[in-house]
Amino acid sequence: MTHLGYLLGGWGVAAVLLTVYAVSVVRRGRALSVSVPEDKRRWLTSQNPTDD
Amino acid sequence: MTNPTSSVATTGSPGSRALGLATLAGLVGLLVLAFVLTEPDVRIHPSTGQEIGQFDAVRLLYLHVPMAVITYVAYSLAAFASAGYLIKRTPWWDVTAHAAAEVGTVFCFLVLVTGSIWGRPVWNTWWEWGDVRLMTTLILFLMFVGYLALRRTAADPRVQARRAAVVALVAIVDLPLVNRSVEWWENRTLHQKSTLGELKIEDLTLFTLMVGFLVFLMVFSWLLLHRFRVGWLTLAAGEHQVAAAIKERRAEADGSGVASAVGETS
Amino acid sequence: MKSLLSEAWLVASKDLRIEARSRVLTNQVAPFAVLVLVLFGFALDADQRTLRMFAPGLFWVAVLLCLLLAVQRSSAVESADDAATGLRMAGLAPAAVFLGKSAAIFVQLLVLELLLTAGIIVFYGSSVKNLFLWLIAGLVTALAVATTGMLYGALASGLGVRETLLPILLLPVLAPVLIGATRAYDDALGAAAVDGWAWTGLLAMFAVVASTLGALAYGALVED
Amino acid sequence: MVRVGGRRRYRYGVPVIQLCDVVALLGRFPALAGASLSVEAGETVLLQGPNGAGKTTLLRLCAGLVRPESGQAQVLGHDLSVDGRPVRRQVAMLGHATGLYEDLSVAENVSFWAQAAGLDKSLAAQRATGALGRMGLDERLLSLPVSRLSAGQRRRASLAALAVRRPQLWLLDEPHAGLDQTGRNVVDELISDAVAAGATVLVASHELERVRSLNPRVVTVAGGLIVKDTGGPK
Repeated sequence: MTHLGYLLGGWGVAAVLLTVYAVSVVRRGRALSVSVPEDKRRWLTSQNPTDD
Repeated sequence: MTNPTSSVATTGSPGSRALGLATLAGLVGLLVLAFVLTEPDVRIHPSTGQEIGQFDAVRLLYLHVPMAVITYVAYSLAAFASAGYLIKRTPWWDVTAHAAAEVGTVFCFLVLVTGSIWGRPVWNTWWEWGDVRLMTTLILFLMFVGYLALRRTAADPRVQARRAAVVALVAIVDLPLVNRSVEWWENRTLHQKSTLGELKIEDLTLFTLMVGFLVFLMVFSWLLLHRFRVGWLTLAAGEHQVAAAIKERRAEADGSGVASAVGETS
Repeated sequence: MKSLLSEAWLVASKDLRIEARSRVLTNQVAPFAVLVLVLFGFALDADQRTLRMFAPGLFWVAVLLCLLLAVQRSSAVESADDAATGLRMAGLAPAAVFLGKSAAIFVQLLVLELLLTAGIIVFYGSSVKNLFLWLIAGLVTALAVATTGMLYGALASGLGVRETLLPILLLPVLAPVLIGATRAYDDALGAAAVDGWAWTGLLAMFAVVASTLGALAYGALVED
Repeated sequence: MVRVGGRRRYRYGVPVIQLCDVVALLGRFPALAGASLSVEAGETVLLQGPNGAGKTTLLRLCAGLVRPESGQAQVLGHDLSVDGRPVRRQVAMLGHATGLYEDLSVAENVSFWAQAAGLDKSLAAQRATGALGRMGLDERLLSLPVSRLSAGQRRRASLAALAVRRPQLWLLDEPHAGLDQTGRNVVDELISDAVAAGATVLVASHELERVRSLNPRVVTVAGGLIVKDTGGPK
């Protein structure tokens, strides 16, 4: 395969960054969930948050 | 306060978990299509008979092109939600705008990086000044870096929401002008003549690109959903804190040694 | 409309009088502008011919750097002893405050453009080939950047990080203005064969959008 | 005790300030945690209470500078949760800052604020001279830039800039702070003149003895609440 280094670099950077970002979002969510009562986390009851 | 239910407190829901699994499966499928099933881009030059084209570098486009489109979708959504916030002034719009802008900026960064990596073997340069789409995307990226910087300041949440909304709207209004000016700036643009236009779009290449759009749209939706919920939780945690602080402050008044003798005065 | 303009004039004349008294423009910003031109000369290590070629771009980069200072100063004048609250209490139309303060920045930028033109003539050996284009493009660009700068000054004000936040918010938005103004001056100073008037049109469009949007949005930004 | 002022803009019995269970936030801190207060036209109200009780926020809320988070807040007949702007232009608020431009002279400052409040140039200049004279600022001082004035002189100039607007509601936050004996007397005169002209005055002060000579209604603020009130309108 030609340009293998570029391919690995491009897909690799995307994979790493998206994974890191996804993990950070999930972890921020977990940290916050602990301090919020369940009724405020409305996706537990309705899956499509809508406008107030 | 701890979560009364036994399940771990997360931003997940059955729907988002299903979406997450489907996204992972889609990513695997996309990798197979992009690296195994599709052919490299090789053409024969009509006069010299040499082999030309992007060769295997074309496989970067299955990542780059869908992400580029979704970046613009994300920023449009951010601007739309910002306008919604300025009209309706309800937190839902603000949290949506913030989430879309943040996820969009992650995508935009990747678009710039993968574009640059792709450009090196194909255009023989990491960076092409004067390329309209490249420059427009870079300026857009920088404007939203500013947006996120503003969102990270310790301002009153509502002041911040209003200002950020204006920044996002101005960024989108400014974008056509950026695009115009770069286009006029140099009458050359590498993008049009050497990407999709000249790429021999075979059935499978096109199909893979379409799968790429779908899969990255799913990635985007999953991230957006969870990022929205983080924003919503931040808001709820803030309200919770305020409610506790009000209670505490009222207790402080009761403990001040002055008899509470207010009552209705009118 | 009449009261809007007279209120704007009140604010603009107040700001200009403050600048005339404090001499910040003449004692600090103007020397800084000339210094930037000289530094470009050192950095590019160039003979006058190269510098002449780059003069339009360097000119407008210097203007944008001065704009940052002018906007910071304009905002600092109001926040120093919380006159900003006074303006909110006075019942002036927010659009009038916006237009007035922008006008004051606009006038200061015109003075700086004049000085910088003299600077590039002296240091870079440029010459104004098309006086009318030089004048109109200079005016229109000053208007575009003054109003945009004022809007972003309001966006970044009162956050405690105004000095660092303003450039990152403002400069990307001004990218098309920088390109347009540079090309217009390429024509006006004879540095490159382009149609300066077409660019001036684009700049004028930017100026109109920026002043309208700014006048409309400013109220929402300074309230509460 | 009800003070009936001379000139009245409001129907008798309609309060100038009507707060009901008002919560106001500074960031996430509830500076007001459910304050209720009703003030009628012509009253002089002294707000007292420890530091951090919420006096300043109460005044800023009444000035239309801080939005109520919850509860009802009406000032001069306008609902503050809708828009503070119509209230702001009818109210004079003296805060901790003086709101003067250092590089302009005292006369220029006062005349600018008068014009900003909608007076035309000659009337503004005329009222400015009058107000500055009443605040006991020497004529020689008027052409000096504010940066050359002492803290006390600045405060007087700042009060003059408010007086030219002839407001119906005065909100004074520690007006005596940093003033010498003459300055304090001038402030007291300003308050009694305003009341005599039918205006309503709210003063937050620690100088209880001084303000008591004006025979005010005393409201005690603590923990973001009104905890004691010597008497509202009956």
